[in-house]
Amino acid sequence: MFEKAIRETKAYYCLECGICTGSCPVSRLNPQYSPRIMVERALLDDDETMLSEREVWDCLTCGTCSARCPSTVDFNEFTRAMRIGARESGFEGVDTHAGILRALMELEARRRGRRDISWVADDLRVSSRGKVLFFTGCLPYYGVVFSELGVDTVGMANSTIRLMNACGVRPVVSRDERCCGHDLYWTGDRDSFKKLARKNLKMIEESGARTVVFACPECYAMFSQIYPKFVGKIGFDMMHISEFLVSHVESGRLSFGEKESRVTYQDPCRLGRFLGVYEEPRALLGSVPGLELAEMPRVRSEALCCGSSAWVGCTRINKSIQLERLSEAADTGATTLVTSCPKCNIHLSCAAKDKDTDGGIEISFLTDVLSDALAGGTES
Amino acid sequence: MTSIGTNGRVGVFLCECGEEIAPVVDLTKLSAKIGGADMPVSVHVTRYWCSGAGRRLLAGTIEKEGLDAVVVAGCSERILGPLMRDTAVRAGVNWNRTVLVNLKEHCANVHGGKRAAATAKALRLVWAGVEKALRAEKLEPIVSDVNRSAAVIGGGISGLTVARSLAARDIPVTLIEREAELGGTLRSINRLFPSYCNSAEYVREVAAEASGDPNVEMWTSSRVTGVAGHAGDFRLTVESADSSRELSVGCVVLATGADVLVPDGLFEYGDNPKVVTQLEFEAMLREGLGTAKRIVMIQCVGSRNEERPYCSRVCCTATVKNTITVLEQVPNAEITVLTRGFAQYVGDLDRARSAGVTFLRYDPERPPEVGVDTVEVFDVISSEEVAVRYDLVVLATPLVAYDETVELAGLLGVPSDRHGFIAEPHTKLRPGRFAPRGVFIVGSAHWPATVTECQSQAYSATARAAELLSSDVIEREPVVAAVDELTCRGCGECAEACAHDAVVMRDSDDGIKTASIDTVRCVGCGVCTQVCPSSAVMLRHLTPGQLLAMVSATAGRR
Amino acid sequence: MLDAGRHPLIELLAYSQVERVSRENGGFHVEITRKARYVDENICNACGDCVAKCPTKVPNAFNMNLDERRAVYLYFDQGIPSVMTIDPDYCRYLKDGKCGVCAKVCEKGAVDFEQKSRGATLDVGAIVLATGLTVFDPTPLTQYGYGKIKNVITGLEYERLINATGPTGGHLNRRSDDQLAHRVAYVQCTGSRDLNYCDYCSSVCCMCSIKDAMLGREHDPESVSYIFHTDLRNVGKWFQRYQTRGEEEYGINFVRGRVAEIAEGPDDNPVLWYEDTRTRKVEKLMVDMVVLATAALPSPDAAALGDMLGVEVDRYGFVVTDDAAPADTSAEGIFACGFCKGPCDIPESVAQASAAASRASELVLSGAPVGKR
Amino acid sequence: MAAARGNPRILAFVCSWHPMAAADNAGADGRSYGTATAIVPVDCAGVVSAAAILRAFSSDVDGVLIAACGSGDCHYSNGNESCERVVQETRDLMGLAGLAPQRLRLDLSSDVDGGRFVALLDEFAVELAGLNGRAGRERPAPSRSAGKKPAKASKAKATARKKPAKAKRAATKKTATGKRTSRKKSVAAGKKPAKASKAKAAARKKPAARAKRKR
Repeated sequence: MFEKAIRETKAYYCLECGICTGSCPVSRLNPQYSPRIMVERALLDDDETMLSEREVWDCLTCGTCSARCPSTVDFNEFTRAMRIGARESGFEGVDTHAGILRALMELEARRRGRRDISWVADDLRVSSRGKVLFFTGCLPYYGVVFSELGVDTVGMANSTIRLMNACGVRPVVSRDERCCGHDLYWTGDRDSFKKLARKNLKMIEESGARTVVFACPECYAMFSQIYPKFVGKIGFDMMHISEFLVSHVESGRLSFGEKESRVTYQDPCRLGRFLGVYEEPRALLGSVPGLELAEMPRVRSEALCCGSSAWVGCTRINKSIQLERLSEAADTGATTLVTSCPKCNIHLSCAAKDKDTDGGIEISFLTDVLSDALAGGTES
Repeated sequence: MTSIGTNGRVGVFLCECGEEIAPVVDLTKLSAKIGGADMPVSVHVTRYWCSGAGRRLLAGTIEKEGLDAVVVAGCSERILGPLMRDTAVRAGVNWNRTVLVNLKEHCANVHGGKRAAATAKALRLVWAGVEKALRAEKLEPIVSDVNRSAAVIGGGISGLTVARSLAARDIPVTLIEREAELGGTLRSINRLFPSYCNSAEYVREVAAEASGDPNVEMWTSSRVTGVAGHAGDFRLTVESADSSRELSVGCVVLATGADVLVPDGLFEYGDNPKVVTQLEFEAMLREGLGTAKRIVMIQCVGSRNEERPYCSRVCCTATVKNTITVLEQVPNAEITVLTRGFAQYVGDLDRARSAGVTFLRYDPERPPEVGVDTVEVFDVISSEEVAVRYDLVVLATPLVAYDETVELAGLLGVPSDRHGFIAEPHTKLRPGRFAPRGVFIVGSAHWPATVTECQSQAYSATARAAELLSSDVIEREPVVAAVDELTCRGCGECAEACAHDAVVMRDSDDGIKTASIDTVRCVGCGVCTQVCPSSAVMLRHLTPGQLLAMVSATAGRR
Repeated sequence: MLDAGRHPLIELLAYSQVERVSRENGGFHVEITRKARYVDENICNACGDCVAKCPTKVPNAFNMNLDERRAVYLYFDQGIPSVMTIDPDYCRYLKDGKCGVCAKVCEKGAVDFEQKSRGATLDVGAIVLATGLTVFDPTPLTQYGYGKIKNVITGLEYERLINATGPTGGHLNRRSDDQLAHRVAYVQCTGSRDLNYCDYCSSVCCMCSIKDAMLGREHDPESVSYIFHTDLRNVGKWFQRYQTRGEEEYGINFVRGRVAEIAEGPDDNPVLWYEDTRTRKVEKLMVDMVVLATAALPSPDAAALGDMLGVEVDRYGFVVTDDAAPADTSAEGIFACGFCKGPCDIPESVAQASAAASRASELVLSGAPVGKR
Repeated sequence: MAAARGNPRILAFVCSWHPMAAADNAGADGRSYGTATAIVPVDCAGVVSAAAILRAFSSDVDGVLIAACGSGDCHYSNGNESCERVVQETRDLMGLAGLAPQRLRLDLSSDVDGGRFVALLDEFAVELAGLNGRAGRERPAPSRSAGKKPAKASKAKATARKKPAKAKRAATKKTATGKRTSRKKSVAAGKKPAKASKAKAAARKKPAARAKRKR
C-alpha cells in the first residue's frame, strides 16, 4: 500500500540514522512516536498494522525532520500518505474540539452557500471585484470557536484589511471564499480538499484578482505549493501579508508610528520552513520605530513548531511543546510574542491560558501589532 | 481510533412486529438491500423478535453465525431495549454491541401508505444502527469492592427508619444529623395521620430504638462536607463543631428531609400576630388553642405559583388532620378551609366535612385577603364574595428543599431539580441506570412525603442498600466518560463543565494535570466531551465516530 | 614531507597555481603562476625576527582562525619550504606604504616588497593530480548552531586545539571560558551522507573522531567522549580493534543515532538532542564541547583544474577514475590519487599515490607517447 | 399543511428521555410526518456535538432538530443546557458559512405528547420549505438572537461552562419560567425570519464571538 508513498517520499533512502526522531518535537516527549520507526516499518511492509495506530495522527507536519533528514525523506508526505491510507481503511484520528472544525471544512467542501462577511469592520474599505484579493481563510470561523481563548481572529482579518487600506489597496473580500483545505489535505481527506481548491480557484478567477494576499501561512502554502500539484496552474500572484507590506514600507508608502516595545517572533512552519519567508516579518517589525526584536534561540528554519496542527493533535504532548516555546519566548525578555500564523496564535494562547503560573507573555498577531502602530491613526 | 471492518460480523434482525411494521416497510426488499451490501452483515426477519420463540431464534442465530454485534430493528428502544439486550448478552454479544433501531414508531407508524419512501427510510435507519454496532467497542462492566456499611444522612423519621432497619440486618450504620437532637420535623408535629398518635413521642421511640442498636452510631451536630469514592467505597468527611472525621462506608442514604416555607409577606404573615403557619399551629394544638374559636385555614400559600409551581402534597392531609384535632379540642370551633381544590388522595376529608368544617374554593387570580378580623374571599363555587370572621388564620405552606440538601446532592453527584429536590432517576424507564450507584434517596429530600410514605421509602431503600452491600463486588455498565490520559492536556474544562463532580484533576509527572473520571459519579451525559479542546474525553458507548457515522447513514450520505 | 622537500629529484613549487596545461610533444606544457611571497625564498631562513616585530595581527588560517598570526608568517612550523610569507591582504606596507618593520629587522634582507607574482613553465611527461580535500563548512546546518554556540567546533578546529603546537598548546580549552573541556561529543556525518550537502560518506571521520577522542583522553584522564554516529565505518585493518580500545580504555561512548539538534545550555554548555536508535528513546545530553565531524569535500579548485586538463570529474568535483585502472584519469598521461578522486583515508591515499607514481613512471620511463598503456 | 411543508429532509436528534417518549408516542398514536424526516436517537441532547450537526448539513439535510428535555428536567442535570451552548456556537458558524441558522432548531420540552412532537416537525418543515425556496441564496439570519453583542455572547458562553452545581441551580430556578416563554416566542417568531434579519442587520455587523480583547 505504501509503495507509491515510499517512492514519492524517497523513504527507501532512509539511513535509519534517527535524525528525524531526534529532531521531532513530539518524539522528544512521546517515546511511542518515532518517524524513523514508522518509515522503517513501512519499508518492512508493516503498513496494515501501522494504519490503525494513533501515531499516524501524531505528526505535526512541522517539517523539521525533513529539513534535516540527510536522505531528504519527505516525512510530511509520508504522514499524509499514511493518513489517506488510514482513512480509506476506516481508521480516523481524534479530531480536536469535538470535530467541529473538520465538520466545518467538510461543510464548506460539500455544500453551497455564500459566506457572511459582515464581520468586516465598518471603517474598512473592501470590494467584491478588483486586482488584489485578501484570502481570509477560516479567520471568521475561528472567531466563534476560539473566542474564549481571547484570540480575536476576526480582528486579525480586520487589521490585515486596515493595513492594506493604509497602502491604498481596497482588497476583494469574497463571499464565495472557502476554506483552503489545508487541514483536510494534511489529514488525508483528498476529495474534500480538491473540492475546496477548485471552488477557491474559481472564486478568484471570477473576482478578477491578479494578486492574492494571505494572512494565514497555511492558506498561502496550500495555494502556492499544493494547489498547482492537484488542481492545475495558478494564474495569479500570491504573497503573504508580510511580503505585501514590506514592499510598501520599502517604497515609503507605508510607515509606522513610534511604539516602544520588546517583542519576539515565532516563525510558523508554513511561512518559514515551507515557504522560506523569514525576513519580511522581521523587517516589518524592524520598521516600527521603538520596536525591538529579541530573537529566541531557535528561529527561522530551526524554529520550534507551535505544537499543534490540522486539528488532529491537541494532547499533553502538544501542550508541552507549546509551553516550551512560550518559555523560550518569555526568556527573551520580550513582552509580546508576535506570530504571523493565526493557528500559532491560537495554539500558543491556549497553552498560555492553561498555564498556571504567571510571567507569561502576551501573544499578538503581526498585523494587529502593525495596525496598532500605523502612523497617525493608532487605535489602541 | 475508530475502526470499521475489523469488528466482526453484525446480525441484523428485522421485526415484522405483527401487523405494525411489515405492511408499511417492505421487509423483503429491505433484507435484500442490506444483505446485498458490501458489509459483514447477515439479515434475519421474523414476526416478533421479542416473543419467547423470537428470542430463542435470535440467541441461536448469534451462536450459529458467531455474530459479534446485533442490530434489532423493531419497536422502541424504551420498550424493547432491555429485553433484547439481555437476550443478546446471554448469547455472548457485548451489551454495547447490541443496537436497537426503531422501525415501528419512528418509521412504519408515521409513514403509513408510503411504502416505498418508508422502506427507503428504514434502510437508512438500519444502516445507522449497523454503523453504530460496527464501531461499538466491547465494554466490560466496572467492578469495585464493597465496604459492608452504610451512612445515613439525616436523623428524621426517614433516616431513623433506614438506620434501624439496616442495623437489624447486621449492617453497621453511621447516622449523621446536623442538629443536636434526632427526630427532625416530626418533633414539631402534634399528631400523626392516620393514627393520630403523638408524633413527637413516636419519633422519639424510633430514635431510641435506633440509637440503642449496637450496629448504629449516632453522630449528631455533624454535617457531611465532603464525599469521595464510589459505590461500595465512599469516604465522607464529616464535620462537627470541633472536629472533622472521615467515614468509610459502602453506601449512602440521603434522608435530609425538607424545610417548611415561612410565608413572609403573604396574607399578612409576620405583620398580623393572628396569622400563623400550619407548623406553628401544630405546636399550638399541642399546647392548647386558648380562646381561638374561629379559624380560617388557607391552602397553597406560596406553592402552585410561578415561583413554586409544584403541589407540596402533604399540606392538605395535614390541614384536614388538624381540623379534626381542633374539633376534638374545641367542639364548637368554626373552621373554614380555603383551598384551590383538594390534592390529597388519602385523608379524612369526609370526616372533616361531616364534622362541620367549611371548605371554600378560591381562585389564585383573586386570592383571599386577610383583614383585621375577617378574611375576604371570592368563592369560586358560588361565585360570591364571602367574608369570614376569624380569631386565627392558619397558612398551609409547602415543603421546600434545604439549600444544604442541594449541596449534599452535588457532593454525591445526584441531580436535583429546579426546586432543589433530589431528581430521582426515572423510576419507570431504566430504573437506577443513571443514578449514582450506592446512593439512595429517602423521604422529603426527594419530594414532599407523608410519614407513611417516608417509611415505605425507607424500607425500600434499606432493601436496595442491603442488596448492594450483600455482594463482595459491584458491577455496572460503563455508561461513563473515559479520558485518554495520553491526550488530556489538563486544561480542566471538563471538570468545570461537569455537574456531577465526576472529573478529578490529578497532578502528573510532566507537570501537566490529567483528568480522570470517577466512574461511579459519572452519569455519562457527555457534557465534558463538548468542551474538551483535545477531544481527550469521550463516551465510550457513543463515540464521536459512532455519532458521525450514524448521522451520515441516517442522512443517506453516499 | 621533509623527505620530499629534500629529495634531489623533487622540486617543490609551493604557493603556486597551475594556470594552463597543453599537450606538446607527447607530453605536457604546464604554465604556472608562482605567487609573490614578498620574501626571497632563497635567502629567508625562517628565523622569525620579522614575525616578532610585525605589528599586524591576522587570523591564523592554519589554526582554523582560532588564534592569530602576523602579516608576515610561516604557514606552520614544519612547513616546507621553510620560508616566510607576507600576507598582502593585511600587510600595512603593501596596502598603505607604511610600516616596513619586517624589512628593517631582517638581517638577511630577505624581505622584498617589490616582488611580483611570476610565471613558470614545466614540460613534463605525466601529471599526477593529488589536490586532496577541503572540509565542509557546517554553518548551513543551522540546527547544530555552529558559529552561534561557542563550544561547538569542527573536527579540524579540534585538531588544532589538541595539538601541542596549536593555539592552546595542546589543551582542549573551551572557546567560551578557556576552561578544559572534559565531556566532548563528536557529531559524525556533519554534512556527509546528507543529500542536502554531501551525499557520500566522507570515510575518514569515524576513525578521526575515535582518534580525537583517544587523544583527548591522553591529554586529560577525566575526559569522557561521546561519538554520535549513523554507522561506524571503521572498515580498515585493525580499525575495529582501535574502536574497541577506544571504548574500553579511553572512555568513549558510542551512540547510534544522528544528532538532531544542538542547543545552548547553561554555562555555554552545548546540549545535544538525539534519538538513541538502539533504545528508541529521544534523549538530550549536555557536554562541555561538541566536535562536528564535518564532511570532506574535494578541493574547491579541483573541478576547474579538471576542466583545464580535460579530466572528467563527477558532480561533486571528484576526479573520475576507472575501476580497472584506479590511478588513470580520463585524460591520457594524467593520473590521480588521494582524496581528489574520492573519499579515502591516509593508508589508502598513500597506496593510491604509489599507484599513480607507478603509472606515471611507467609512462615516462617507457618514453612512449602518451596513450599506450 | 402537508402541501405547505413539502417533504424537507429533517434530521432529528432525539434525547432518550422525555423527547423520545414524545417521538415514540407520535408513532404509537398513529400520527404522521414527512418521510424525509429521520430520527437519530441519543442518550441526551448533551451528546450532540457541533460536528454531528454540521455533518448532517454537509450530508445535505435541510434542517436539524434537536429535541431535548425541558429546562431543569435533564436527567443528567445539565445536558440540555450544554446543548444550548453547542447550538448557539453552531448557529454562529452556520451564519458565517452562509447557511441560515434557522435550519438548526433546538426544542426544549418535557412534553411527552406525540401531537406536540409532530406539530413541531410540521412547523419546522414549513419554515424549511420557505428557506428552500431561496436555496443557495439564503441569508445568514438572526441566529445570534436579537443582535446579541459579541462580548456578551462569549461571556454568556463562558459562564454557561462554569458549572458550580449550587450557583447553577439557583440560576435555573430564576430563569426557568422565562426560558419557557421565550422558547414559545422563538417558535412563533421563527416564521418571519427575513424581517427579523433585516431589522437586525445593522446590529449584526460584528459576528458573535468577537469583541476585541486586550489581555
